[in-house]
Amino acid sequence: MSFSFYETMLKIWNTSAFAVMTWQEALMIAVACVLIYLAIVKKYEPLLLLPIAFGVLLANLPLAGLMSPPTENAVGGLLYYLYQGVKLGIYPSLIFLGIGAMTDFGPLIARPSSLFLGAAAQLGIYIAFIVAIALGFAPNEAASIGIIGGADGPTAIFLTSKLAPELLPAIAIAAYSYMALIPLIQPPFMRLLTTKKERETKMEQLREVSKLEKIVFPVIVTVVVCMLLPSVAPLIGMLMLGNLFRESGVVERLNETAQNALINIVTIFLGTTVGATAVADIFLRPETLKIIALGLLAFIFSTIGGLLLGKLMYLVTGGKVNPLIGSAGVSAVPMAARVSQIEGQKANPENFLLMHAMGPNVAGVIGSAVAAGFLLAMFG
Amino acid sequence: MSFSFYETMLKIWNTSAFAVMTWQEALMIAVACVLIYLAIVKKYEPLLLLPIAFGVLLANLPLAGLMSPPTENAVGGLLYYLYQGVKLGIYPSLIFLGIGAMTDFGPLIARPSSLFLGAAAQLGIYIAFIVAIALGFAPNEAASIGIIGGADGPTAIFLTSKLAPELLPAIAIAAYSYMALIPLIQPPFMRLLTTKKERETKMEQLREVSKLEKIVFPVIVTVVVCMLLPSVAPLIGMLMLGNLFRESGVVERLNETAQNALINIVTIFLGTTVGATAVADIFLRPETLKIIALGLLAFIFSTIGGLLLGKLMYLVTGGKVNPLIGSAGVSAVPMAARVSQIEGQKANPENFLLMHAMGPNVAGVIGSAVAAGFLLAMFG
Amino acid sequence: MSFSFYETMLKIWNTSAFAVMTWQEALMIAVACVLIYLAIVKKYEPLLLLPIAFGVLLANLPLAGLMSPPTENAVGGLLYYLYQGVKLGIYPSLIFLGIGAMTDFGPLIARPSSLFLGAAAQLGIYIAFIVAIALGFAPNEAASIGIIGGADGPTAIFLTSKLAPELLPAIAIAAYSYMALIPLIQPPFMRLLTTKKERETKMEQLREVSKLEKIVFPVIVTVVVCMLLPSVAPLIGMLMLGNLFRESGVVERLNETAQNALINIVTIFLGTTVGATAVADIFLRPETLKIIALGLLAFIFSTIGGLLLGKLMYLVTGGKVNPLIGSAGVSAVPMAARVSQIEGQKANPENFLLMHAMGPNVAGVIGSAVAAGFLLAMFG
Amino acid sequence: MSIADSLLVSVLGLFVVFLVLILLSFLIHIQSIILGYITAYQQRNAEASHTIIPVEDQPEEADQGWTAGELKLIGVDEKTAAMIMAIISDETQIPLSELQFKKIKAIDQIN
Amino acid sequence: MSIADSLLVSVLGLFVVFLVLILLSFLIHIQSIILGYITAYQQRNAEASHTIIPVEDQPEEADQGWTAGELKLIGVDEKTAAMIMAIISDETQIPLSELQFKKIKAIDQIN
Amino acid sequence: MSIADSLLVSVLGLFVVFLVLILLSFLIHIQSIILGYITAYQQRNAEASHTIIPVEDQPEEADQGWTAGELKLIGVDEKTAAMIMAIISDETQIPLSELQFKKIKAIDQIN
Ligand code: NA
Ligand code: NA
Ligand code: NA
Repeated sequence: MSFSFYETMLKIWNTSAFAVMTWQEALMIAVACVLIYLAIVKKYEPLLLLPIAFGVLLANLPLAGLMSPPTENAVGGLLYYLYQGVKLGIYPSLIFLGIGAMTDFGPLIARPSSLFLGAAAQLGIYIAFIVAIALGFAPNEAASIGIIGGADGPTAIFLTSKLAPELLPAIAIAAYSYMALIPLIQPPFMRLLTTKKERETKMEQLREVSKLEKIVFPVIVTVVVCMLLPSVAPLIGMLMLGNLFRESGVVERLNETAQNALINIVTIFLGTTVGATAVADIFLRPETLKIIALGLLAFIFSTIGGLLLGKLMYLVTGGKVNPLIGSAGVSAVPMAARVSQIEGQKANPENFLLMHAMGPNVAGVIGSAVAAGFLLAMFG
Repeated sequence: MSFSFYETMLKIWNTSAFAVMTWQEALMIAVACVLIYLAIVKKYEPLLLLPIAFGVLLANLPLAGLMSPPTENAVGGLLYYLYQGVKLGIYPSLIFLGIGAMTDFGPLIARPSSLFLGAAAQLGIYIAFIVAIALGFAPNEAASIGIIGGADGPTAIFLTSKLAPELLPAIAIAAYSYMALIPLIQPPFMRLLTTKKERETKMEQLREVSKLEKIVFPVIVTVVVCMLLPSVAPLIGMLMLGNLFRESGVVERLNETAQNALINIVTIFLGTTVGATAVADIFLRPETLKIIALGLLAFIFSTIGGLLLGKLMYLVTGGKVNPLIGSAGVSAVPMAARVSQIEGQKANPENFLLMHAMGPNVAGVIGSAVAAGFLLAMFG
Repeated sequence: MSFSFYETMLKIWNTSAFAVMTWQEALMIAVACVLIYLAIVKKYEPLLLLPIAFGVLLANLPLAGLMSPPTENAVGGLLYYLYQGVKLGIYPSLIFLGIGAMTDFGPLIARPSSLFLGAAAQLGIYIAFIVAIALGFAPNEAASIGIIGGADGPTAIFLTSKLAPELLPAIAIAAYSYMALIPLIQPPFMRLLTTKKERETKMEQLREVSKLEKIVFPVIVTVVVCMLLPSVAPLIGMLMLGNLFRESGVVERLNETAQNALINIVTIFLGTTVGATAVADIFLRPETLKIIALGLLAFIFSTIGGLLLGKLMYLVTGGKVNPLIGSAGVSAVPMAARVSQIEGQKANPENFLLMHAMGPNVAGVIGSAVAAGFLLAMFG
Repeated sequence: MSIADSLLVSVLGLFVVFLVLILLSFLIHIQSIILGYITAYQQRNAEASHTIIPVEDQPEEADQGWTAGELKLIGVDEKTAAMIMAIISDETQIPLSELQFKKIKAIDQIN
Repeated sequence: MSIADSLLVSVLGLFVVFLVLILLSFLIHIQSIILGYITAYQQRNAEASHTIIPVEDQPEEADQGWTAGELKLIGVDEKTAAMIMAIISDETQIPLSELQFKKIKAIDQIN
Repeated sequence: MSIADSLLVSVLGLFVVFLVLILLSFLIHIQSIILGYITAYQQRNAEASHTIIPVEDQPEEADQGWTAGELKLIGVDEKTAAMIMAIISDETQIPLSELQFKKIKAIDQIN
């Protein structure tokens, strides 16, 4: 082996990325920078959007090969290995374990009719599904696009990684971005679809929920939902296990770790590798723009679905239910419940809807998991 | 592809679990609920029993497939992947790392004769082994059943996952349940086998142990035990590495993480997946009842072994050793030491045996690991 | 199957390690004890040296098989599985994620010329490389030995595990030991190569760095370095992602976990398994002594490189730069910066160089990653 | 898939979501009623059996306070308690076997 | 590999390291200048538009204080706030809908 | 396996457990004696060589107090110290190079 200055510099140059970078990759890096900006400055769900954005950046640096599978001669890329947890469906379930440990289902148990709102606010999933089919997407793709309307990141990633992995980055980015945009998306429809009188409705205080009820609840939900829709058992099972850790009061160590170290580690790995699936030639297609548009449609119709049922419940109960809590049924915990609170107080400064909206809000998590289970049963 | 309401609902129904659930699975779900009750209300070792119980629940929901291995067309179930850490023997060792970091071997170093008691209190392992052989169990199964008498969860899971994985759920549930029942199992035998005078014995204060002794101790134990019984090196090695983290005083970060985030994450994964091996057709066999009975036998004879050697030491030392600390040699840290303390104070309100019982108690951990090493050498 | 006392004891003896231990293994265990002593009593980078030392101990216990790969009949050893994270290059990158989250690049941004010093202080890498070639090492081995002069543990492990895995334990032990010895290695050369007047130089206060600059910095570094040297993208990418977690201020959860639970867990696994590669017949070769000598050489010449450029900058700036901050460019954060501070104050008690030395110090981390990228491009 | 089919699937999908969530809400209702009865029954029993020392019933106390023989441990585990006792014994030069502890309680920084 | 080759590789290696790090230092310089201009420009604008209430601009305040309608939350998340309010409502027996909160602020232990 | 065999295995098994644990207790004994001698020897030497300033020997102090030149750091790492100094320098408008710190010590909340 002989070396010369020229040859060696050429080798370095040839192994560098400048020689091979495409404009698409450069564009993706710009997209990554925009997402980083949105995550940090606009605070769009930064816990996931920041890792996703950095994953997009890393995956589009040519030759870095962070997502390359192992070959005979070389080990695979770092993100390839970390991505296995997405591919095998492990990360979304572990994130749900942490979310379960963080969630208080008390308001839901205190007013079980919240669940109706959590069901109605999945409307957008199906509207987006129909439009996606009409636009020519395959059923598995349309189902994955629809799930954006579930307003629930881990569920969307879980379903998409099983049904249409090539759409994963677009769907994940859309889902988390729109979740961050809930305070902009929902209020116009909330005001449009409700009367001032409805919005002014004060709701009765929720009854106290006993510890025992909170402990039995996750067991019941697990059995019922996983029996009806077995394909969603990893999500619902882990969500409820985390909630049982929380409510049992006897495994504080596990509860604390599920809420912190474990969910944070998984979030870093999940976010970065989901972002890293957004390589230029997969992401820069017209489909991505369609997905982003359909995602917005899905969010809007989910909001509308929740509001309409809220209005119906207002009528049926003789004005005891403020329809504004319906839009919280989309999930997007706790952002959507907060929007209900704000709009409620705008109509009536003495109105405090936060606790009442938390019921539909957490019901929406279960609702979108159920919808995902249905879609998996149909197209999985 | 054409759809009709009827066909689609049929498809959903067929993919649901109601159509195929067996009474055995329903029974297992009931068992899981009983275990959840014991873990939460009765506080039976909830850190492991609660995840185990929920794993039992999840594994017996038909069609959920949480434990199914990957096939050509589908990825494996969530718990299948998490279970690999049990199958490959990784989790029990990492739990021992955390336990080592939590354990103070000071009382053992201060009175090395504690180790004799930690040896004698493994008697039940061998008694249960003999009876299991007599009942027709194969040697590898009998050895796994015997190890219940070690009163040490990770050791039992480590050995069983290597020798008789099909017995894993029964043995793990029995081991953790009886550990929780130590305050009920031991006292009758403690009072039966000791005289009032013996139980009243006050013991001399333990000498102070220097930091240097505590640092050298884990190194010596590792070398000696792993040389004599190499098959148990993962357990003893990690236990002593954790203890070195603790005693060295220079790696507080690692010590803290071994005691918290790491052990908690592994506990969640281990518990849930060990429980998930309890699928109905494996668990609902007469063998399970036999194992549960033999486990109790093992605990009783381990207690007796420790007490008898305690009595001998009382005699030999001319009444300087309270035989009640012998029963703490079963391990079940720190429950068994606490029982010694309580019984000692019942006999003599000025008697404080807790620190003295901690020596045999932690010696019992080493003792059962050594016993496991012997059984692995014989039948592994 | 029939048993006799004699046969069974023979079986136990034959499965024990005493029958087969070689003097080389005994020597390695003694080496492990010396390393444990250095880690605990001398506090030589104990966070890594203690796990490494214990790994050496465990790997040289005969028959324990902690590093054995799985066979048809048996699962692999505990450390074999944990080692995959080293082999696949995952652990060093995750450690860099944590280091990035812990590092304040402010002093570097405030005085970008620090980067020149961080480049010059990689001199030792190449000096050691040349001498290693002269001593007959293969180029990939020489490159791995040279990287010791980068004074950066994860980078050294990352490069060596790719280029010359059989040298991993010697190089890792040398790297961490010399990093701990920085306060002994550097001062003589610092005094030898600088005049009293130079050492007395007080430096101007660093300008304040805005939050925005700190956020843009990791993105720029990632793009530039990973484009030029794609092979080092896992290291630089994760370092900068961690730093972005830190500086963004919007993902405090992830920042905290990257700095604690995650890096600690990985450190335990990395240290123990890197140590475990030091099996007697690989480690006890003349090459190991050569590597240790070459490592010292590398550290010395890296120090000299930094100091010489420091002197040049002193000249060029008309005495505004204290050349003592040059030696901090080796990395070994924050030890080397501290040595600069101490030597500066010895020359002039009113001299406070710590903040000024932090710039070259963190630049040295980037510098050695870049050097590693170059070596990977040449020999990978 | 035709748009008609997609419509059908969507109606069915929403139907399933409603079905499951209505079923859940129904079960929660029933649960509340049953647990309400149980709790009421237990309370009546509890009041009947020890009206004099109802303080014993406080679950928090039961949770946090261990009792090791005559010694009450509140908010501290036994390991810590044993260490505290060992330290006091060491510092006072009174052998552990002659010291008597009644209660060890974790207290907050101030108060 | 010959020693001459190794020398060449080393010179090149050091050259590459310097090249990359000098490039970086150059980019940081440029970044500082550009960001300096942007910041100066923004500040000028900010001063021009609201000289009277510059306190509104404090980024820390903006970060830590959420506002939920008329209610100001400082250093507490909404979940906690909702719980605090629920507890107060429960203890005072005033329904939540009749209670009015202006501000919930996390305070340190002392002070 | 016959019951007789299982009995034999059990006796051997218990024998091995006792063997190993007795060996360990023996080694701990020896260790205590040896380390006792070493400690005694060191203490004697220590007393002989610096009876006047035995405080220097306190390992805790050595552990927790770093010294950076003339500056003593107690309970704070250098990074923190550097930041504290940078902040003070910034707020007092005195360049770092003209400020002089003698000691930076972490103190508890009260006291
Ligand atoms: Na939803
Ligand atoms: Na035991
Ligand atoms: Na370096």
